[in-house]
Amino acid sequence: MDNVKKALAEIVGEDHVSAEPEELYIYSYDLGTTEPHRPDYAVAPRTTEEVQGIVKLANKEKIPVVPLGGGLSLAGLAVPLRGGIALDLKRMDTIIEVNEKARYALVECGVSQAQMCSYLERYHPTLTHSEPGAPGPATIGGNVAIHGQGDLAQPYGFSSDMINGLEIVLPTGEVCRFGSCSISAGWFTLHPLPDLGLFLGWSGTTGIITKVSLRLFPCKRIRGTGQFVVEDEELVPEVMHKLTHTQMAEDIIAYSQAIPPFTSGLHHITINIGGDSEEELEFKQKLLWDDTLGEYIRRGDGGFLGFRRGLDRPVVAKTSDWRKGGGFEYVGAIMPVDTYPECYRRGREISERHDIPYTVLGRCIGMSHAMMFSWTYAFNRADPESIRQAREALHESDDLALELGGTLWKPGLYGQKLVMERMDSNTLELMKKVKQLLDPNGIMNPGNWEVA
Amino acid sequence: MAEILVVAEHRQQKLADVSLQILSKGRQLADKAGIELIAVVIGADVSGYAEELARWADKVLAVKIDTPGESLAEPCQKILSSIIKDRKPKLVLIGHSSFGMDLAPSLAVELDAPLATDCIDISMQNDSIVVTRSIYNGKVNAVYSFVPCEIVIVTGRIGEFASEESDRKGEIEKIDFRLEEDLGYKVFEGYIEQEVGGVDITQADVLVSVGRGLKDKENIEMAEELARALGGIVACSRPVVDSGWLPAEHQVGLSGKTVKPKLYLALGISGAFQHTVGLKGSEMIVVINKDARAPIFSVADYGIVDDIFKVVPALTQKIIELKG
Amino acid sequence: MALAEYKYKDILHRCFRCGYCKFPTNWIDVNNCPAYARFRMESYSCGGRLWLTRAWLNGEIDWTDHLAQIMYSCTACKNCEEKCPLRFNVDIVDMIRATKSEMVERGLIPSVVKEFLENIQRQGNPYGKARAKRGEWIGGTGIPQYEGQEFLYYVGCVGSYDTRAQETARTLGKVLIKAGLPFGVLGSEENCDGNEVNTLGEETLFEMLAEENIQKFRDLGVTKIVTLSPHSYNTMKNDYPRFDGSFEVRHYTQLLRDLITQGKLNFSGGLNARVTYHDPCFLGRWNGEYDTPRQILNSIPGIELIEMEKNKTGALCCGGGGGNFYTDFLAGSESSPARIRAREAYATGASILAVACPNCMTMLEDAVKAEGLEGELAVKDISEIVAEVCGLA
Amino acid sequence: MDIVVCIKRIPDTADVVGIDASKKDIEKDSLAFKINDWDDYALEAAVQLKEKQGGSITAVTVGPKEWDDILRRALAMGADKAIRVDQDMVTADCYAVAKVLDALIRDLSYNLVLFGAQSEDFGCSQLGVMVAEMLGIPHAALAVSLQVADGRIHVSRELEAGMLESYTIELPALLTIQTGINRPRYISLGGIKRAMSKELQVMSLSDLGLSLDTLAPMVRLEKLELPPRGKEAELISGSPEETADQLARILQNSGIF
Repeated sequence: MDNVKKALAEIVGEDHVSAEPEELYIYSYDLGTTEPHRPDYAVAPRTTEEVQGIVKLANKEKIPVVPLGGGLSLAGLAVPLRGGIALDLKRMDTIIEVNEKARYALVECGVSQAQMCSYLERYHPTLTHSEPGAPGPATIGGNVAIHGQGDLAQPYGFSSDMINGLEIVLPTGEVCRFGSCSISAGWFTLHPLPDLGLFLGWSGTTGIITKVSLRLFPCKRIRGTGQFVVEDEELVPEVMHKLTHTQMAEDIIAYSQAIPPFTSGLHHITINIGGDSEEELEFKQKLLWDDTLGEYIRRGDGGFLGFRRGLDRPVVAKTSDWRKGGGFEYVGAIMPVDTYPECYRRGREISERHDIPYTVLGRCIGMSHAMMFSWTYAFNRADPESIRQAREALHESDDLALELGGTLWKPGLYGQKLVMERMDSNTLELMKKVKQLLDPNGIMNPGNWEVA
Repeated sequence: MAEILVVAEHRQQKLADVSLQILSKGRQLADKAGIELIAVVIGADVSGYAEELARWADKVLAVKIDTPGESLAEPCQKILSSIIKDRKPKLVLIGHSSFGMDLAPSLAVELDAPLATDCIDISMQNDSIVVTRSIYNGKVNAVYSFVPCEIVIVTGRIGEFASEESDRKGEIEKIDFRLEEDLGYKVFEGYIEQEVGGVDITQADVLVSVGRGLKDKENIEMAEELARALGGIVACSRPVVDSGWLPAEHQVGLSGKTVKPKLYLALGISGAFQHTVGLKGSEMIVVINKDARAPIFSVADYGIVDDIFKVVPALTQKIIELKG
Repeated sequence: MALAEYKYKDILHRCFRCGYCKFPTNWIDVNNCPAYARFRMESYSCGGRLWLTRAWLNGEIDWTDHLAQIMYSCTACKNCEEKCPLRFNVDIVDMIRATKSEMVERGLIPSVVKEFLENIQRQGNPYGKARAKRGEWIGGTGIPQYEGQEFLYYVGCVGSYDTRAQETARTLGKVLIKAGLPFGVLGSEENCDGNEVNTLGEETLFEMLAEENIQKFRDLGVTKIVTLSPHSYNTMKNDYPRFDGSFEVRHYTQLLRDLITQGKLNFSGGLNARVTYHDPCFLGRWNGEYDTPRQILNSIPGIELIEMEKNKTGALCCGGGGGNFYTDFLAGSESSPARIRAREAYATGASILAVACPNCMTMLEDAVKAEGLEGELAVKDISEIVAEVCGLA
Repeated sequence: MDIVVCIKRIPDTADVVGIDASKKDIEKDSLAFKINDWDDYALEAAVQLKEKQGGSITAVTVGPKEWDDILRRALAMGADKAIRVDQDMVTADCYAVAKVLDALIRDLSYNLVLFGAQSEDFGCSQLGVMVAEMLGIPHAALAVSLQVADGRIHVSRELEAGMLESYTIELPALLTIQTGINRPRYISLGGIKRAMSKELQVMSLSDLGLSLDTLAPMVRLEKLELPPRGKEAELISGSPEETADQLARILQNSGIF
């Protein structure tokens, strides 16, 4: 057994480190279309101290470290581009504390979204967190690391806007804490100490998130989803603008997809609302449906498809099975809301060009401050041509998002290059300095955000 | 002619232990029957061995041949068959070693003589020979006799006969033997020492030894934990090496190492003779095996008849507690 | 390699490896795939096994001992089929069984699995113990041999040979005698039912075992079978009909429930205890039988039945299925599934962990000892609890 | 590369309990039978050679009808043909069996003959080398590794104390195979069924020009007896915890830790 593997085994125990072809094969892929790259080791630490040990060893041996939670970013961010250590953080899955009064949850990075939902429903029914709708195994740490958004994005913004505190292992192995937790025991606020927000959106290239204090929000007794549909995509921005004006809704999403065929070309707007009483629910529905959407319904420009109680967290993994292909990947971009029509039209063209049934979705972030627009492309894992088509469509979508004045969310290598080409040189230069400062040996997820 | 002939074997400048063991047995039989004991040793330079053998044998035939590889079975068979045909000894004794296995059967065919191998006892009542063998993996002993014949060949089990001291001054006869036959069809290419990793089980005071009962490579960790608690190292029996769970340097027994630790703790080992012969010298032998009839219990000081997967974790725990 | 001949070659690629299969139905942790819970490496999750099967069969990776061990660490507990959101979920466990039979037909299986199968080929039980000893568990209990009685009481290999499970087999026999049930056992004539052999992928050996058992049952005039183990119950109920061996098969809890409701088995006393029940996979997820064992426990005066957080469709397997009670691929750590389950049972505050399967019995009893809970949590088979309250224990 | 592999059927020694009334045999009623472990390794070595170099494998044995099962197993493992000499010679000595095998193999075409180094029941380790002498071909006993190259075979042979010695031998040659040389594959029942179509030839002694009276054993079995009880091990009894506790104290008291 080579000495690096022996050293890793001493840190995490023999059961949790492997250099066997089977583990290296699995950790060389993510679920999307990214070409696989074999790591040299797969390691599953249990504690922050073990992560530190691993990172220090990696520095000594100059081996890359690629942290991953669920590994579900679909953009290849968890693929070890330069080999090294695939650092699977899912064993760090303890929910350390839920503070009812200050409404926050202190969790280890590897806590999964599903575990968080289930735990809150069971022990803290009046609290909820912004659940991203990704498959259950996606982790809290991973979601905030990529500036993810969840079903409370409309009222409260990005998941990364909901952070009260972070514990980070630096690329050189030290542990840092950011927020009130760095000076007191409480993890109740990230601000106002000097801001060192250097670890989100970097795809793990500046450090490893080991603990997150996540803001929680009131969870009304009754929660449900209303469906509104319009034919004309031009109407979507103004509908969203009016809905957000009411400040009565939670998640607002507009989506359109080719399957099932009868929905093709239509734009479904789902509006989540919640109320502790029937009166509160009715009051909100009146504001939303009658006062705001009534005019569209009366003009016949849109239809109300009913209101369903209970938040059926979307089982998005189903999309992977549309073409019986076992796979899909999407480009997510943060766009101005009024680009929705263009994003939809140009998105359909890309899909049709690559013979992939189109699927687009715009999730409102803030009060129509922005939206996360995603172009999704399913592919057949057993058919290399369909993977190639999907990959091309994804790249064209990256180009489109930037062409329409948006910015890319959790971009893969292709998207990162496009972003860096357009970024102003001083900011780019600062990024380079920050990276060199934090990661002198360049071991953290190399290949990503590499400023030339 | 009424005599007993012992074939001695040697390797890397040393007479094999088994040769001295069967020589002592041969001396005993010869004295009881009042006949002579002859020893034969074959090799490139055998004078040193001949002196040593002469302390037991009435006569030593020191046969010098110039082929590479001292114990090549083919030339030895040719030489021995001609000597035996000439002398017609009552009993030919060879060690049941790797050399013996390679040589004795082909000698028996050449001489059309009966052969009994791996015997654990040999006796002669007036000139009929009776041997005892251990069969069915040590569970049953079998006693054999031979049809009336001039020559009987017997190989003796290693470690079964005690080698007693003797300081007789036997006569040494040097024989030069030129092999006409070209041995090109079988070329000796030298010895290979098992590559020794970092572990030398012969030096350890405590050996935690595992056998087939361990069932899988994953479970070696359990034995290592116990070994660490006792400050010892892990050893094993042959099936563990055959299954690739541990390298050969950990193997105790005939084809592995002979050990003399303070404590030999055998886990899930049935105790074939090839294994027990390598551990008999241990000061204390403890056996844990769920088969009460496992032969290894017959060499143990302490025994627990139970499942190693239940006892060992508890034992490790207890030792750590007692060490405090 | 032979992806072309693999039974599920055209759906194998559809696994998205999203990871739902690791969760219990109530999502509270990520520990419900026993092999993943033990090793917490992606390769050991159900999705990992499907991806590795595809990689092996299309030549991207070679067969190794480690690959075989990953496949054989699947305990066929069907948690993945319960949780996978995709339409092929009903086939997942069989997809992994098909991978194992690809390995079996090539002779490339872990040595301990080879031992397991060869022992069954030779002695009709995985332990390799003599066939003649299969009836020794009966001892002096007076449990009758089968000579045409209404019920055949089929015990199975674990119940026949494992010392702890033999006690359960005896206790159930006594309860059936007390209830006046006309039944008999095959003793040393009984042979392996084949359920594990099937999940281990040795299809032809399974067929032979099934056909021989069916022929033997027919010759003896057997119509009704009551099994000690859910494993036997599963294969006789679901697979034997494929070899036209249709019998009325019941797991013993189903029979005891009827005997109790028909008043043929009344309790001489109660049992004041907090009890939690562990659903065996081959009774629960495989055959949807969750309620009967609970009805029995609830019918016993004094018992307070407390559910573990993960129960019924979301129960955590004890890790003994798929031959693992013998191969022990998941043993040797505090994150062995049996030890996780023992801790979960203890956390309910119950003093008795009720089981309904000899495999669960041996796995969970060892786990309770390993967790040092021996004095505080007793593992008891439901037949043993019933025997106690019938004054038989 | 044509290979002949000689195999034997033996009772599973784990079940052997006692000696029967005749004192000349063990109790046979509840025994299960299997292929001799060493022969399984010899077969695997032959199949691996065939997989590398091509050629044919013939599995042979001398025994009654029930011995067909180990030949079927050999055919399933990869042998192309099997031959059984229909004669029960379990009580005969190795010399007699060697004569039968010599007569049988002499007429076959072979480059290599493989035997197991010994058998689990009697453990004589004589047969292979005897047959080599009778066939007049070179041999090496206890082979632990072999490579074949241009008409020769490189063999390393196991000696005592972890030593090996290596030879290059001209073919045709005979090797007896030691365990550990490879890892025999599992033979599925399906494989055995699929191999039913392969040829299993049965011959008699007379087909080989032999008769029982010329094969009288020169080594005669007088009796079987149970081995004398060895050192009486002090058995520690109780539950796993209790025995572990007592043993730990014994070890501590004797200064092991």
